[in-house]
Amino acid sequence: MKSRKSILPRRWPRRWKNAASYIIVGGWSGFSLFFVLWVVFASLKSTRKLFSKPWSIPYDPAFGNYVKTWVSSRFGDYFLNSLLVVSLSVLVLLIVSTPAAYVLSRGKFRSRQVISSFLVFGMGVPIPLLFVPLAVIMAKLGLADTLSGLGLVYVAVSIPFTVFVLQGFFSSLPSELESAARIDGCKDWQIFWHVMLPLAKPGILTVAILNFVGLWNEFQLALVLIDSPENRTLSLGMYSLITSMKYSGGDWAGLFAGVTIVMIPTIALFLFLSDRMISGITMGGVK
Amino acid sequence: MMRRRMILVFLMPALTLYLCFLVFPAIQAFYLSLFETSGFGDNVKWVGLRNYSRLLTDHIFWLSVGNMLVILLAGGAAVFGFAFLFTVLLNSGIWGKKLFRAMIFMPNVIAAIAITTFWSFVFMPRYGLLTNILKSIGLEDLAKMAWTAPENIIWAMLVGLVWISTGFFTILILSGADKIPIDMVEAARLEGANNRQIFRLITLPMMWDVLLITLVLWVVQAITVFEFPYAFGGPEINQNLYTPSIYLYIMGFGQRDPIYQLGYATAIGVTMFLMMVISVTVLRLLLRWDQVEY
Amino acid sequence: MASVELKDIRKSFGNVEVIRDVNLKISEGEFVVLVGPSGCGKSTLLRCIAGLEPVTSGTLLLDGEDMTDADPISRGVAMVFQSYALYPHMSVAENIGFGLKIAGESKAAIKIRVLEIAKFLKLEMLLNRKPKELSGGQRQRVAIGRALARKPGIFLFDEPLSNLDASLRAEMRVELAKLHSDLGNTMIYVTHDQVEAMTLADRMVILNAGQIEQEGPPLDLFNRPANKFVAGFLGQPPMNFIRVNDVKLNGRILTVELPGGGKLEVRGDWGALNGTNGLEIGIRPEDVSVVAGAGKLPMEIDVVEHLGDQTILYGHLDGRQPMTVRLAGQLDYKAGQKLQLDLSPDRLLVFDLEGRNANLAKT
Amino acid sequence: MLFSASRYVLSVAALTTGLMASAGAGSAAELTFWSMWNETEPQAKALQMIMDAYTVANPETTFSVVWNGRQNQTKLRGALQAGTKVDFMDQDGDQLVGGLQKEGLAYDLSGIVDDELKNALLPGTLDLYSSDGKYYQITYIYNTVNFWYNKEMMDEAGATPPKTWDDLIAVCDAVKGIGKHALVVESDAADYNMLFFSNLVERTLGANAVLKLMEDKSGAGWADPAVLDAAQKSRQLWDAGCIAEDARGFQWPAGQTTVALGDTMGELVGSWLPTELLETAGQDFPWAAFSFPEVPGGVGKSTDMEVALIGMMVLKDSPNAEEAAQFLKYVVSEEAQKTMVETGVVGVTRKGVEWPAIIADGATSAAEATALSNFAGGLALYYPDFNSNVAKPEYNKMFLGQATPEEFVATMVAATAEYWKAQ
Repeated sequence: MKSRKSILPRRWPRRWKNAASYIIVGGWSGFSLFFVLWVVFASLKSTRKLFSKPWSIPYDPAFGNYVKTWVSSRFGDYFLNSLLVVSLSVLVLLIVSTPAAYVLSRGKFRSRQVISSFLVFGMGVPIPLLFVPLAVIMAKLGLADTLSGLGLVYVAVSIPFTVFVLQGFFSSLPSELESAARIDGCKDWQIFWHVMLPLAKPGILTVAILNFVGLWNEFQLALVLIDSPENRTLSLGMYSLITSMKYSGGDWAGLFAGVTIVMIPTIALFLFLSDRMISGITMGGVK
Repeated sequence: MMRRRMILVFLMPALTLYLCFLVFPAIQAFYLSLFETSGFGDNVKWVGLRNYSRLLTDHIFWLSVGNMLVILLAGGAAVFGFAFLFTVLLNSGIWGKKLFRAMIFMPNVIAAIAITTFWSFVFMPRYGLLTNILKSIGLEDLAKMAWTAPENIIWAMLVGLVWISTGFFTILILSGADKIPIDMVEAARLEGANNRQIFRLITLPMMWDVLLITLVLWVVQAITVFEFPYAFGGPEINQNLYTPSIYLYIMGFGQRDPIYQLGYATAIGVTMFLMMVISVTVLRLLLRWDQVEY
Repeated sequence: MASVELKDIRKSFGNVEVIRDVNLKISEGEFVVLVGPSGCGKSTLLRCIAGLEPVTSGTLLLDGEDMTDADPISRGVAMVFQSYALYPHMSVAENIGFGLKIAGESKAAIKIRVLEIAKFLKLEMLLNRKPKELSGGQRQRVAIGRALARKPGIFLFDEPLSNLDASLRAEMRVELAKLHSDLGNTMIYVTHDQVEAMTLADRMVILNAGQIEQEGPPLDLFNRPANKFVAGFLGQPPMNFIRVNDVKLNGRILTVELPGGGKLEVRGDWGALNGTNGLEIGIRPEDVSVVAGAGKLPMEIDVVEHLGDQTILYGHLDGRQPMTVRLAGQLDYKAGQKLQLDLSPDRLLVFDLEGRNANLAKT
Repeated sequence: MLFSASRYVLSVAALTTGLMASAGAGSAAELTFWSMWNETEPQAKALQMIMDAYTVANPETTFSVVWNGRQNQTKLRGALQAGTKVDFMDQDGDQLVGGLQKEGLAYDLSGIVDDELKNALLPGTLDLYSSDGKYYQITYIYNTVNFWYNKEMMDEAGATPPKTWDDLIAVCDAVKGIGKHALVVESDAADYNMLFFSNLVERTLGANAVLKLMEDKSGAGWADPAVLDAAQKSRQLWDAGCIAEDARGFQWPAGQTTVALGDTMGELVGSWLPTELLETAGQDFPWAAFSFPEVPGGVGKSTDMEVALIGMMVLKDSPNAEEAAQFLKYVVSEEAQKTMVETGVVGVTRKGVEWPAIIADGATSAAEATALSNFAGGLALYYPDFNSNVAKPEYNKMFLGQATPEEFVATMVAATAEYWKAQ
């Protein structure tokens, strides 16, 4: 690739410019790596050691921190709660959003543009605006403090972004395929089911991962909608660990064990699918 | 031709959920903000716009707005500065662009709540990582700084917030830069344009739409920011970290102290929404909203 | 096998009228090519016949039956698309068998039919591949195979060769012609390439701006175009049109003055020739000869193109009217050279003010 | 905290035998208990034992517990709205007064609060949160507010527990002499910091004086010279080097950790501190406490004390209110209170029950208390929103040096006037 532009002085030799680029970019990227490694190391030390030797490598890992967090602080339960509510939400989200996105990108009807814009508008609604009304509505529906209620809200707030990205994806599929399928005798829904849906798989997978990561990390809605400890999601569990840690003598090591448990699934997904996630975000963000 | 019935069946589930749990609550917020209620019993009292007039003189609210502006402006300058720097450097022909891009973006896939824990430890006075580093390189005076003292704490928080956000905005701006056809830059170079001219005359105008969208995204994020400062503040969050969202939560749901002013809290939400709409409109007017087609 | 009849077909997209009052009869087993410049509405017309676009008004009869509002499937049509439109997620076999699967055929029956087609099109070795693993020509054949699967009465082709390179295109053209002679189906073929149209068509239909300009066997259209549009559209390089002066009509003899002062007499059935000023004569570049000494038409050469077997001269006449001449063989002409041309009178066409072919006997 | 099964069985058995004798009344019910403790905390373990013992004695009564942590009351509201039935819950007494009690959601416990019960508990513990002569909560954990400190460090510095404010400053000097700091604070724990202010005001003007400052609707209450004096004295702690400069940045629990790690001598805080620091400081940490010193010319005595009691409350809508009330009564019985002490490592409200050794000094001050005031002045009881949004943050700002004592006084006068105007 050709050099597009450079902010470094022109008279600098190219080699120096490159070295500077590597140092700046590499430094910042390295910090990401450092962050993960340091947290994992910290989670394997005793709190005392963490304070006295924050840089050391734990050669005698204290796995007890994990046992304590997983069992006593009930991260095992929270992990399952998160897995359940996030997976089901993403599933329902895809089931309702994919057909809608398809119709909005391929259907020809008068209100199409209006409905599209109406859905996009939802991306601009600030979540904190919904705190109180959602709490009230959930209470009225008997869904307050339930994972299913939280899941429904997760689906609803994720619909705009998901439909938007999928709509773009469907629009990028060649329309001749649709014609071909119709010639082959497909009804409307058969075109969707046999032809467009399989072709949209990469796009669907992308939004599924993005939503999974986003909801896995979601905190504010869970904070407002979930009250009972047994219904806590992992991020709520993390917050309660932060606050309860203070009452149990500053168990920072256990806290970092919690941080590790929270971040491992999403980092693992990211390791394998970073390109797909990044392209999905730029699709939704910039398009 | 798609049949009307299928259009309906395909659209309905998504629209219903969207209406019930996003649009309706958003609209209800406007209504709720005209009442005074604790949400406990049935003591719901109509107060009209009184919640709003109270906001005008509520200096905590204005404190939170001030903090929000610090995040919006100072944070924004840092985030966009870094994002541009990385875009330029990543596109300067260095090896491993994709890898670096992924690494810079990575904090975004980790729960903010988990990340705050790390940053709390970094900035902890006396025992924290930062103090440790400063001590080890002999900067004893700086090492004694209380990074989380009231006047500093928002800046300490902002460091973490900028760290996360930079990754997000870098990939957006980078993708905008990558959209520019390379032949266009080459054509300009053949015509004798230097790097600065290429940036000013080609890159910038061609990225204008992406820039505007990212700016709008930042403004929206900065106005509604909640979880990172909230978690950074811990269970007894300092008012120096309040953002309007946090103040809303405290007024509506309380921490340990029982404050249950649902109507007032919602009025904060509505005000935030209005601030968002106004700033996005102003942005659109200030920076002409014409897109480049190519 | 089926016949097609279009009666007063109109099609609009919003306020834009794309097809204007088209009437066309296609008999069983005929190979009809719809040809015209891009944007003339030929693809839209094809999609209307397929049932992919509803017509705005008019009637479509298939085998005498009104099918104006019928589904594509009940029309018994198959279509081959410009991009082939193969389903990328299905194998070749699945692509070919897809229509049968939708129709609810048994797996065994589908398998038999797919093999039959694969054999016919020499695709046996490719059945398990995905479309992206095929070459352009192979994809083309799979697309045809898919069209064949359900034994349609009518084949529709929408510029099926335009994505192929030149040599492959020639090869496929021959294969298509062979396919037609083997199957004997009714085929309607859309293209903007006149070579394809000329070589494949039993009958050519020339469309312009949503209307039929002329229809008939290819050579008829080439030799006796109804108007300037058809005359200019067929033939490469296109026909020369020369504005003439001082027109005199004397029974069957029309005398005109060419640019440069030469006089020309043309015989024909002129009827009541509508006005005599502004007439143009049309002559194809290959029907012009260069003469030594005084000819009827002086021309100055601007550009010379050597194509090996022929030489094409682009130049201008007196009064800056452009003129193209095509000569056989390799000839040594230079830009700036002045020539004297002669025109063979029996290849001449005369166009009136509205651009219609003025020779009634020939139309 | 080590917790062996055999010890558990023994304790339950011991509790049960005591219960059998008194033989509880009540019909079959499952009581839902929402608790402010986290499941991992010793207090939760103690409560669990007490409930188990109660069930053994009264097989009809079982418990279902939700260990909510400190935001119990806030969470409870959401659950109540959703129609969840909760029979009883616990929380800091002052927070309950400002919350559920004020909202009229508490069950009137006057039926079980007789003279016998009153006399069995330490003086004032029930009355502190009663309103209009009615009792809505039973206080079962007793936290005193004192300076909790490292006795060895005090000895090393050659100092003795201060009796007056000037003594305190002198102690600071002495501790500085051995390269340590006498006190530490948490910059974000505004209500801890407010303890300096409320205690100073109460030493000058007498018990519960802070609440009275609020009662003048013109705001003039805050113009009392005692307020300015309290503010200035709290700033003095910084100027005199009692507290390390970097403490301005400590976020809870970083400050108290410095006590456990031996960097700081002590902290003005509730008697829960030694329990909280049990693991970090170790079992043998030399804990001691001294009371807030007197100020010259003040009417408050050094035996007047701020307390943070934890109460249990039965909810008005509970279908099993009477059974729950019976259980509450049991929680303050001698057997149950002993379990709270032994397993929960906390001070308790019942007279004659010995407190854990590490907070023995707290027990002494509780026994000697001449008057009780509420934690940090008690503004949270009646003015919870004013307390969290104005009083605490404004004082904290001044305390940490972002405003002068004079500015603080002016702000409080104005804010109070405004507060009453809005009511």
